[in-house]
Amino acid sequence: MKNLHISTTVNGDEKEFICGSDETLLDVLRDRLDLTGAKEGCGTGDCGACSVTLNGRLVCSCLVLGAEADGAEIETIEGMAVGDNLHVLQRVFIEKAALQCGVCTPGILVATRALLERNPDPSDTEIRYWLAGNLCRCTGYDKIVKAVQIAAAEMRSA
Amino acid sequence: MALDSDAQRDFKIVGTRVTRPDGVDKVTGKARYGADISAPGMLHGRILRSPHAHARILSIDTTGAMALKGVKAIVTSADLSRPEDNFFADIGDNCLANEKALYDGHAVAAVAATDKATAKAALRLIKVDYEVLPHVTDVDAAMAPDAPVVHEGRADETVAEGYSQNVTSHFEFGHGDLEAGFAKADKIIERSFKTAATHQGYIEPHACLASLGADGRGELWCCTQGQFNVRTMCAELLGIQASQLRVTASEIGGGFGGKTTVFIEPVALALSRKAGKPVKITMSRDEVFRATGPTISSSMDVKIGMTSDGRITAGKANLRYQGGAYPNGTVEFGAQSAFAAYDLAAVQTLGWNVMTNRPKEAAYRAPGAPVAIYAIESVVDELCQNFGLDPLDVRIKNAARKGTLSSYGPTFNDIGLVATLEAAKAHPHYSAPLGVNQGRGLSCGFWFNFGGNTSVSLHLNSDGTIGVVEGNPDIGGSRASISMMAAEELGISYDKVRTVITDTNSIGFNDVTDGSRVTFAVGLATIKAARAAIKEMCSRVAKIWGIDEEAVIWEDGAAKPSGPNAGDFDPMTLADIAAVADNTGGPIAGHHEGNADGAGVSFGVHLVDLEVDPETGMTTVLRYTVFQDAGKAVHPDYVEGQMQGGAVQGIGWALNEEYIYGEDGRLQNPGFLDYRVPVASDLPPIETVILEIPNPGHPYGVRGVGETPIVPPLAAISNAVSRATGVRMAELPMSPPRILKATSAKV
Amino acid sequence: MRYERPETLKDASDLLSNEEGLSRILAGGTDVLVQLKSEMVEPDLIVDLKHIGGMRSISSEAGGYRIGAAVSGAQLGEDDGVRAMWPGVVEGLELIGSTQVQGRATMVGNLCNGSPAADSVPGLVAADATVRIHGVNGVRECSILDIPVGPGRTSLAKGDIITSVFLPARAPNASDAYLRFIPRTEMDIAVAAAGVSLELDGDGVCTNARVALGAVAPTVLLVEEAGAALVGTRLGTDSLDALVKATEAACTPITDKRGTVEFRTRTAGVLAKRAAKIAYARAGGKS
Amino acid sequence: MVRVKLWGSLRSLADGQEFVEADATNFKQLVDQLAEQYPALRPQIKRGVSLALDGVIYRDAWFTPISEENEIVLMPYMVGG
Repeated sequence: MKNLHISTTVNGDEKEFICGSDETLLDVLRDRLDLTGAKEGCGTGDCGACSVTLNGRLVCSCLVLGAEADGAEIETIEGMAVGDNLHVLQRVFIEKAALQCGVCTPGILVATRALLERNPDPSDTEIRYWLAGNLCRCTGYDKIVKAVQIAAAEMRSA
Repeated sequence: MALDSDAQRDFKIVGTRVTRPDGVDKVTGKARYGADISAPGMLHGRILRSPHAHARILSIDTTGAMALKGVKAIVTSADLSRPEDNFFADIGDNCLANEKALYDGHAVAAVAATDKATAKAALRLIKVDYEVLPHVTDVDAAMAPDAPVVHEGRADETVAEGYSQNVTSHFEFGHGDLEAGFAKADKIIERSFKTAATHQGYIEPHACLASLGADGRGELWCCTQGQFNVRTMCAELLGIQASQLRVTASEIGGGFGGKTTVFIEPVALALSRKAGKPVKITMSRDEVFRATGPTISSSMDVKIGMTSDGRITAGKANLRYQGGAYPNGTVEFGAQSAFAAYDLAAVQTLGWNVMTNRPKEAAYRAPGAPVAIYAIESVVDELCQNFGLDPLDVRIKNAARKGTLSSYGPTFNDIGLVATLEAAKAHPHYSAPLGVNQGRGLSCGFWFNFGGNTSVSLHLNSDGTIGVVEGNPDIGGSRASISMMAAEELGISYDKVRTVITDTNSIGFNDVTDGSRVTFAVGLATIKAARAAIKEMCSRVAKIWGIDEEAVIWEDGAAKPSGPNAGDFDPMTLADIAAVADNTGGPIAGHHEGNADGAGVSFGVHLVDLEVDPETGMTTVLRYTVFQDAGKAVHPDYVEGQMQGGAVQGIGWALNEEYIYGEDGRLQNPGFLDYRVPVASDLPPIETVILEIPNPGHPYGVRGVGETPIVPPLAAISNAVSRATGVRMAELPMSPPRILKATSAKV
Repeated sequence: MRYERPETLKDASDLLSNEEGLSRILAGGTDVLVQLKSEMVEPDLIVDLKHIGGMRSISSEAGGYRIGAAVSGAQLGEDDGVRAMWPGVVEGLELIGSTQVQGRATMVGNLCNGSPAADSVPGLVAADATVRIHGVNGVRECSILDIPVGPGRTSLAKGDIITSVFLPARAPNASDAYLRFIPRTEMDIAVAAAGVSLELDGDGVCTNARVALGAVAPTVLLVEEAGAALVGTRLGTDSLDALVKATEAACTPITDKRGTVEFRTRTAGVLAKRAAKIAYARAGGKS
Repeated sequence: MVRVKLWGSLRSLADGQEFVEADATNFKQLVDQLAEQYPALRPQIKRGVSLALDGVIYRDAWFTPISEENEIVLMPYMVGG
């Protein structure tokens, strides 16, 4: 199998990597770039644990080929905090106990940030539908929705 | 200082909502879960799985695969030890099939190669010659005398003659004269129920990184609910000494009982030993569904009698559970808990454990209880409807309370069921109006909880801070609760404590994180460890002050003279004492090792409003409230989280989740697309009401809370659907096609 | 497997027609990557269309809209013009998968996957949409209905690339709607589905109706009798009953893990009726 | 002598008795005596039993003291998820 040489931007940093043509962006992030914040919960786009943004669009990185990252801009959970400043969503998720095991949390945070960038004042229903592709098996989603609302209010007043 | 129960004390930290210590790691992607680690020179392992539900393995030819460049090792069951104890032998056989493949997805061989693609290619070059055998996946079919037999000779002495050999054990519980009880009833309802198998559905697939040398020394990193149990099982199956295998638990992405055993870990160790290199295995989601440990499916008959004023006169249940391809003990817990919420003069439950050609069952949150209680609570609800009685009043009237002879044998101590029912009755949810096609359902739930083996070590640092070392993986925020209890007991602030979860070689044995035991048992051990440290601190201070140890007391985080007669000394804080520890005898620590009992059973009540679309059978949950006795809620956020998460898993069980097998015995829905766990948009807020009826078996009154909340939703939803549609539902899940079929039959 | 990212249609078509092994076109990838993961399909060649000019654009044409083959659900949903003219088509695509899947999934990919349950197809059939195909022998236009020929199979020849979908202009007082049944609120494959497109006269009387069904036959169906039941009516009870009857009569579904024959048939009728009412209201009709 | 309650399916293995007696002051003595007096109970004892003492469940503790004052109930060995 011929490997591909890919140049991309991840969390604002230029990155180059070699990958097989059948490797997914999730494989590349985790195995080639050592960014293990995105998780493989299903590999088929059903759980959202691997959520990242690709050129500003929220996607499942398991449904993107690594090769497609060439020339693209990717944002992952690792780029969400700036230095030691957590993003408001990250801080509120901790404060409001919006995670239990935490394995779905990176995907949910990436997805939620994408939501609030488009809709700074979502209803509970809008949050729930936006996050329908992010499975969480621990929380029953209640504290997640509440945390998103609290973070959104704080971001609006900032 | 006596280890008294002082649950009525004024807590300073326990009961507050502090932030969890692992929060930052988990919101930034830094936390390392099972699949998030690698080792230099690491190989990638993959497992070849049976495409047949039941087949004799005639031969396995690995020569072609071994010849592939990059393949470093292939293992089969011949590479694992065969322990004499059936418990371990079955686990080994489940990890790599021995003579027969017993279910679709059963592991048959495994390969380790230099990269994932090579491992995948190698699997296709392994030639397995199967003789396909007849299979059985349904519990009732498996009990028939002429059913295909999964394993011969595994029935124990409790099974009567005339059953298939698939029936491995039988249980009976209860007391009183059933016949006399039923004779007193004004109405007797008998119904049969079926429930589908469900899966814990943790988002993180199993993953491990193993390294085992020719000298029998090994390291294992894996996601598990219990690293010590993993060590015990792996040491048995690899034929190595427990002390030589160090197991480190990664962060764990959900377990719910499903990560209390091993599937890939012994395989990775065997591959590593053979290849002489570290081996990583991660399961795909398909493998998780086909070949880990889903829960039982069941078939049940229930008969309950009631007087017209709502007194239950007798109850009887026959429970048949299949737990997959090996003998399993789950029906006993269903049989014991079925009628636990009721004070009954006559009650009997009979249970049968059954084998089928399905994956070996693992624990799932209150194993055995949800389906049994679903059946009982459905019939109680139907009796209430029959007499036009309020279902909460009837439950209060018949509720088990202190002094009630329980349906499983002992007499209840302090329990919180009546208080919980009364809280539900008083809640605005219970009197809120309902609309067209809407129904309200409720159910009680129960779980035993337990304590178990626990080791905790606690040490003072010279800056007056505390390290707590424990051995139970943190699934839902337990590091916070443990730190809180240490801080509470020592009288210092929460941020002065850091709790870490360590590997098998760094602390004494700990049972698995299960049975809702961690906050109870690890908390108990932490309190005792803190008390040991306090004793040592008081002794040091006594020396400093030159007075008797007994004359020093510990109060508000400081040693003080016990009274005017003890002398006039300024209190010494923990930090003061820690600062001079070098001079007063060296490091100060406390530890506790014990097997905790006295966990205290817990009850919950769930209320649900929902609407059923009469044209499509679609159920929409509109409002949901959970009431539960937590004993003492150490961290209320995480107690609520357990109540909410358990409720939603139960909602999934009730409405859509199921293992679907085809005629060929193969699992048809091994993915999150068609194994339908609830998504965020399916659900309303899950309201919670925590009651605190202290458990006398814990110094702070703590009861386990994690398991009980999955018990009531099945019946609560079913009762609400039945009331909304006017048709009594008796099969789970209540998927739209099933509801529409039932309601169509009505007209 | 090779990955290629051509910049012209000719190069793409040549790559596909010259490939001796199995090839797959990559647009959104939400089906192709799932097939790769499950090892159902192991192509020798993947041709990524997204870097060919026009593939990701939406443009007005002849009073309607031309939508590039690589336009994602999220992109289409943000286009107010298409949404206003063909709300049923847009909602069909937007119902597929999660927000994440919407960032990638395309109508053309959904069509070419050949699933009878494809959510975006009934709306397109009801809309009488066409596709433009760049083939080895030139460019041709084709009705949506002629693309799928059976579960997982299409009428496309080797080297054929669907480059765009064309949604025609609408008369005033016209609209459409799409509904599907799934057991959850999101994330499932349709168990039954209906797309309805209506045109009304100034008095709210239906002058033209197209009803298409999903997941109740080997391919998406256009049910002419169901449409005929609405023409000349204001969607009163009788005409809706006739619509339901015609819909149910057209269904030839299977029983599988997602639903039974009876359930699919009944639900298809219910959805056709509900979608018709929504389309009618959107078209300005008052019932 | 302590009086011990057996669960239903054990009764047929102990001459049909719901309650059996033993001369024991702790859990270990109790279980040993039951195994001695009723050999048919041995397989279940080997598989594991818990003890409910005045309503509190003990899983393993051999030296849990018991007396005739206590309500003593034998239960299957507890597990959880």
